[in-house]
Amino acid sequence: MSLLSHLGISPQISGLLVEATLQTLQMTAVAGLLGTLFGLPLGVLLATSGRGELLQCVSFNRVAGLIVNATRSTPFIILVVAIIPFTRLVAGTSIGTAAAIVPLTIAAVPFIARIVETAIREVDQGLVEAAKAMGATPLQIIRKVLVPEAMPGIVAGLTLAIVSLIGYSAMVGAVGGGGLGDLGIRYGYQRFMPEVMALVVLVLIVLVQAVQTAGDRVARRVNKRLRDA
Amino acid sequence: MSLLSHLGISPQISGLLVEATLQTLQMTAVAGLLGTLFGLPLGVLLATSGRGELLQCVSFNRVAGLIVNATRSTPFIILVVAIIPFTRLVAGTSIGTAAAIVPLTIAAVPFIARIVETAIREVDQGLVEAAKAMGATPLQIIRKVLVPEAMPGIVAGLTLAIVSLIGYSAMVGAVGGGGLGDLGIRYGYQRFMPEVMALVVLVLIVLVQAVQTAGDRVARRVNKRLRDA
Amino acid sequence: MEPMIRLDAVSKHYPARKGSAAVTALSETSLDIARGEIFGVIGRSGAGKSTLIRLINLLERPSSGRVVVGGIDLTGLDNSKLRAARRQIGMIFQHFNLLSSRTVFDNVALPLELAGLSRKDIRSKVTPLLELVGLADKAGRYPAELSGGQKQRVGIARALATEPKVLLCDEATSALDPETTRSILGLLRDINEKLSITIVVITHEMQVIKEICDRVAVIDAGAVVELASVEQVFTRPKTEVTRSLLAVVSGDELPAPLSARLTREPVSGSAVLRLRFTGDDAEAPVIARLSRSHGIDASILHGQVDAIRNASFGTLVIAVPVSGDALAAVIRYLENQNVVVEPLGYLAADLRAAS
Amino acid sequence: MEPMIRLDAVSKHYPARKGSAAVTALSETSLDIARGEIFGVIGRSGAGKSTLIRLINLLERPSSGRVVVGGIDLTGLDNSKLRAARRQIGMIFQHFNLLSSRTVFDNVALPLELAGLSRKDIRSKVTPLLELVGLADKAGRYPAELSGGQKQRVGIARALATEPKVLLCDEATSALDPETTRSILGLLRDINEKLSITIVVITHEMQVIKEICDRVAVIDAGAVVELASVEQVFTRPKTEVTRSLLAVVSGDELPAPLSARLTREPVSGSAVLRLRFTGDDAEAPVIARLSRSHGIDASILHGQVDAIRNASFGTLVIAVPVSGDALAAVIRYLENQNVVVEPLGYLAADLRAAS
Amino acid sequence: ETIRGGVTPGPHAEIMEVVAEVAAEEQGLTIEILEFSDYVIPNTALADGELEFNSFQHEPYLDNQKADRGFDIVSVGPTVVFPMGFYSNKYGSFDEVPDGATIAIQNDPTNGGRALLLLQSAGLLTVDEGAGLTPTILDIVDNPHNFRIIELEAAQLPRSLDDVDVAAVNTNYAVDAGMNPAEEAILREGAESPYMNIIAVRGEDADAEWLDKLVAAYHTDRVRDFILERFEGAAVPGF
Ligand SMILES: Nc1ncnc2c1ncn2[C@@H]1O[C@H](COP(=O)(O)OP(=O)(O)OP(=O)(O)O)[C@@H](O)[C@H]1O
Ligand SMILES: Nc1ncnc2c1ncn2[C@@H]1O[C@H](COP(=O)(O)OP(=O)(O)OP(=O)(O)O)[C@@H](O)[C@H]1O
Ligand SMILES: [Mg+2]
Ligand SMILES: [Mg+2]
Repeated sequence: MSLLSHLGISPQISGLLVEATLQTLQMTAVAGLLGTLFGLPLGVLLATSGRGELLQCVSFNRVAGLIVNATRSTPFIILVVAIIPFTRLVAGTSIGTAAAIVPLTIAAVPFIARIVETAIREVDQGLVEAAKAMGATPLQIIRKVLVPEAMPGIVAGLTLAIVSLIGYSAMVGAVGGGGLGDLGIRYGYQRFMPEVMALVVLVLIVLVQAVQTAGDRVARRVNKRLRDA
Repeated sequence: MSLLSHLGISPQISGLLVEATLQTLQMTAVAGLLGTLFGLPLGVLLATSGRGELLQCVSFNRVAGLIVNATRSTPFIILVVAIIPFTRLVAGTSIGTAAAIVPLTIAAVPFIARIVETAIREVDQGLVEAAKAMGATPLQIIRKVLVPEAMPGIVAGLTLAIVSLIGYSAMVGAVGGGGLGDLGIRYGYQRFMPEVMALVVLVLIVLVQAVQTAGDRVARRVNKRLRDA
Repeated sequence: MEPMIRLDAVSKHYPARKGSAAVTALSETSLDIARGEIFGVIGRSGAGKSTLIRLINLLERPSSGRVVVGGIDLTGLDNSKLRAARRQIGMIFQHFNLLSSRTVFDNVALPLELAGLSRKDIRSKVTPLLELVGLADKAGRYPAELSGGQKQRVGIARALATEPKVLLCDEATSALDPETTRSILGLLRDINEKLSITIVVITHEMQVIKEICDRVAVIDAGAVVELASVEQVFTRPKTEVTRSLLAVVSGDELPAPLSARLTREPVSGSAVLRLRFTGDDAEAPVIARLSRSHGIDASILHGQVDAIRNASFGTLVIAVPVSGDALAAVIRYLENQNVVVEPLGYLAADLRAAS
Repeated sequence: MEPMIRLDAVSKHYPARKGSAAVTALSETSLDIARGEIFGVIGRSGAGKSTLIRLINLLERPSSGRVVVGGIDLTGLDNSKLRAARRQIGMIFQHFNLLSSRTVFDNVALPLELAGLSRKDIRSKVTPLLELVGLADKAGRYPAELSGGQKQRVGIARALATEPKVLLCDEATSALDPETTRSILGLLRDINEKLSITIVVITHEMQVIKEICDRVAVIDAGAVVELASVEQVFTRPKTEVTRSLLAVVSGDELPAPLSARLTREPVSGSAVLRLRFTGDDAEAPVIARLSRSHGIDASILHGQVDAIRNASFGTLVIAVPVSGDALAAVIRYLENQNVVVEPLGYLAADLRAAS
Repeated sequence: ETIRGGVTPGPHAEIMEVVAEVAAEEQGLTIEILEFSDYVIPNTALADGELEFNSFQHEPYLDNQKADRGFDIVSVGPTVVFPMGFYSNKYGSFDEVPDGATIAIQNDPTNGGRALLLLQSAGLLTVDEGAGLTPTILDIVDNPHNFRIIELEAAQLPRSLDDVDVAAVNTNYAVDAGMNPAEEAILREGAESPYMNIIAVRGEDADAEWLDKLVAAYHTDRVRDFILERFEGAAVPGF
């Protein structure tokens, strides 16, 4: 904080900065976690319900694909408004950081689902065959083969999703979600305080860099395919 | 058009809708294309410049990773403003649909790069070894082995990126970029015309669905790994 | 007795594709494999062996025909029943198909986990299996850190873990050295005898067939062209394909240095004959009797005498220092001893200095 | 003459890992392989064969030591020079490593594309190669549509496409049937003779070593324990490992049915002896002479007589219907004929009814 | 002759569409309208010569922007005023609003400061004088009722009324959202607002010939009638 004041940043602003950082962390963490919680199974289902796949159920695949696409194609702010009743149901209110997590999560789920779907599709079919030959149920194949084998891709994808979420969270200013992006836009940009903008971007970069580095490390850790792992 | 007027949509609105659709198509197509043009090589470089990789160049990897992360973490509107001089240089203007393509592209590049990076990392190291044993140059390994083998993943990733771009393009209203998302926000959100909003979302869903279907088809086409391809 | 495995007019076609003709990997094949039998499948590369074995557990759906295992028509089962049936069928894959994300131990544990065993039970099964295949010290390693043969042994241990009733082996020893192969075959024979497991063995190594199989089918271009007991196929191969596949093991093929020395025209020296024995006659002291009765020194140039189950068979290429009528008499004598004789040529005397 | 390949005190270690000890895949190995030689490498699964061969083209960087190929120290080269050197070294991989995204044709074309050949030149090289390995009709298929052996043949064709000076074969025929193996070996011998290519062959099939190798190294636990001409190693193996690896091909191993009939105690019947011949003596009419000089009918129960290059070698297990002093005399007689004799046991007379 | 004008979506855009029609018919002036969902770009684009004029801001905001960013932009004529009001779904008047209540205001500097000043004028809080006409919540120096002030997007405010105690809503949004400003507002700006919106051009264009045509087209009865009819008092013509 004293560093910030040395830089000519008022205590109010640095207070806002700290608050915004916490808000961003909170939104990203919760939405990332919930997004994964729902997106992972959804992605697995998308990957395995297609024609000729493990859980073949073409109509589910179509409908789920459509819903995912619909959610992905709706502009975020419109999504926010469209789900206000739901948000209120879940978060008790439609404004503020907690409420902002709801649309963020809803935006994260289909994104993560698509990423997981892609990673699952990359798994060597020979392994699925081996599990099938052992009499594994589809659920077992998913849990014991597809997900663990796709893990490096899934982790890389989740990293991408979380970084995207940090970016997305800049848009929740509309509903008073706060966070770094919003702070940067309102103070740095609209009120023309370039030092706030720079500071916000700096914190964001540090955050994203940290997420990326951690993600890369985990992805490397879970990848057992390299001879020189 | 007559269908729209039957639905009680004024000819002005339907004119706007057509124009916005064209704008979205234009922005997405051009930014998607340019984003791929730059993002693909960048992603390949990210995947191959790390420690122990093909083109090992750790400092480049760090710097490129940092730039990618910085771009990814900067809120879109701040990015838009920050690169206005560059936009003007490239597009001759900083406002309008053509100009909006510049920040969209700049946002798309790091996204696509990360996706390509992930796909490239999934390629069986045995194939890289085989190419190395043949005396292939790193460039040859990239062109003849990594990219073709990663193609199913890359195509799936590009589909994700293009759908994300359609979503992103809703934000270019700030610089008068237009497009469906912006139309939905301006009329549906700010002018409280829910029927426009619904219409816009409908068109968006159709668009995204088309992109996704095409992407899935291409991804399946380029995947030669399945026994029952 | 009802067969353990029955293929009933099973076919498998792969459609044509731009630039490539359609492939009939297996055409109208019928086959019965008895309970407790070790059944071999041999054939040229691409003949349809893997397709055949993959049809048995329905990894490949037949284009037509029925697959019956343990009295149950698999082709007619719903998914859940098919899974139950598959749990009784172990499979060793040609390309191993190990999970890269699991250690050696966990790979072998996989089918046990799927069957719902407790951690403790799993450990008590996996550990001895790893010992058995010689990988106890690799338990914590990942497949990427193993040699080819080590991977294959993991695949073998994995297939055996659940003590299946039927074991399908698609070239289960092709990456193993002869010593390890022997010990694995011993293992297979053991479980076959103790638990009367039915085993189907695809292999390119005729030694493997010879050592453990009861019957063998020869597949060529998608069809079974020969099917009989191993003794019969090895000693009296009926088709050209079979003869060619068995050439090395049956001694049919002359070593290059020897065949280079043979001449078509009679020369002063020895005549070279190929003698083929089968069944009990193989052990008759033919050479000894020939030598004593005709007073000639027959040398053995090349040959294999071997035993399969309780039958012996063999081929000897011998040089007899006679010609003309004497040679004809020798041949007549041998043929009277139930030996199939085939004159191969002549060997010049100077080269036979050593005899 | 300078060797084509020289390994100079090369070691390769893999670090320990949680739950797994460190592995010394190769320790301080020195080896010279001459220009134009076909050099075999055998050893148990996990002995370090693949590691050795992968060190030759530096796919595996040695932990210490130098690798010299064609007079050039590869370990000291920069990347671009190393690439140039590798272009002279073809490799057939144990696990094929085919590009799934390329057709059979394009897989074989890959090294030619890398070398910058025109489409036309590529076609004129690939097409005959595919014919040669019997895959002309699969040119447009993708690897996923091939059988195991077909994949392997694609790998072989690919390695041969650029006509390398050195060819490294890591179990290049393990997925092939004996017939196809023979034709591939013929191909290798051909190019070895015509273009005097140096070939390093790892294999588990001793037939392969016997058929094409000049010298063979036996690796055990990361060290070369034996290295000599194939004749020497096959006829006079020095180590237990080698003997064990060669058991099948040398006839050292008795077929199970036969060993089951043997008894330790002398019984009225025959004594069973193992006779081992090497070199030129192998072709001596030992059985014939024994029979005539001692007036006994020696039957051949099991055996292999074979030729490697210009040396013959073999093992015969014979039954002689004598015992006591007569048996001792027989053994003495045989030993005087330069035959190594090993008494194996006795065979009861009733079982030998046929003789 | 074609000129490019920047507006923000909503009333400014709707009015400019009519102005453009009038200009084309009566003045022979073609106006190309560009909509920006942003309050900064229209000025930077104008300053950079990518627009000939804009019409989206009030005078205090322009002054603030000029001070911050040094634009050479001048105001050349009034357009409309959007009186701002405070609304509540829970309380009938500010007297009923309890201490510690949550009050939502706009998150853009054009409107947010204005809402604070309106609260100050009603004696509900005090902002720092130094902040001039665009104070932010950071400039609140005295907040006797301990109101929790939160910032939301202007268009979001009518949609947030169920979640907050009181919200500032621009009258145009109130009308579009189906509210009745005259009856429902619990606090309203007077008609003599200093927040008169303006047409702005670059200083160098202050004498341009087209400028007269533009202003003339805007300041017509036809435009005035449209404003009155369309916005039902939510937008008051300033000419
Ligand atoms: N990346 C690695 N990490 C740890 N150990 C390894 C690694 N690669 C190989 N090894 C070990 O090194 C030893 C030698 O392996 P190598 O592949 O050379 O055996 P090989 O003689 O080719 O065996 P095979 O005949 O089964 O193919 C083995 O014990 C193997 O487990
Ligand atoms: N998915 C497929 N599409 C087209 N053809 C296929 C496909 N799978 C297998 N084949 C073809 O079917 C034939 C039989 O294949 P299969 O794998 O059964 O041979 P195999 O006898 O096991 O040979 P190998 O000994 O080489 O493993 C081959 O010619 C192969 O190319
Ligand atoms: Mg096969
Ligand atoms: Mg190996």
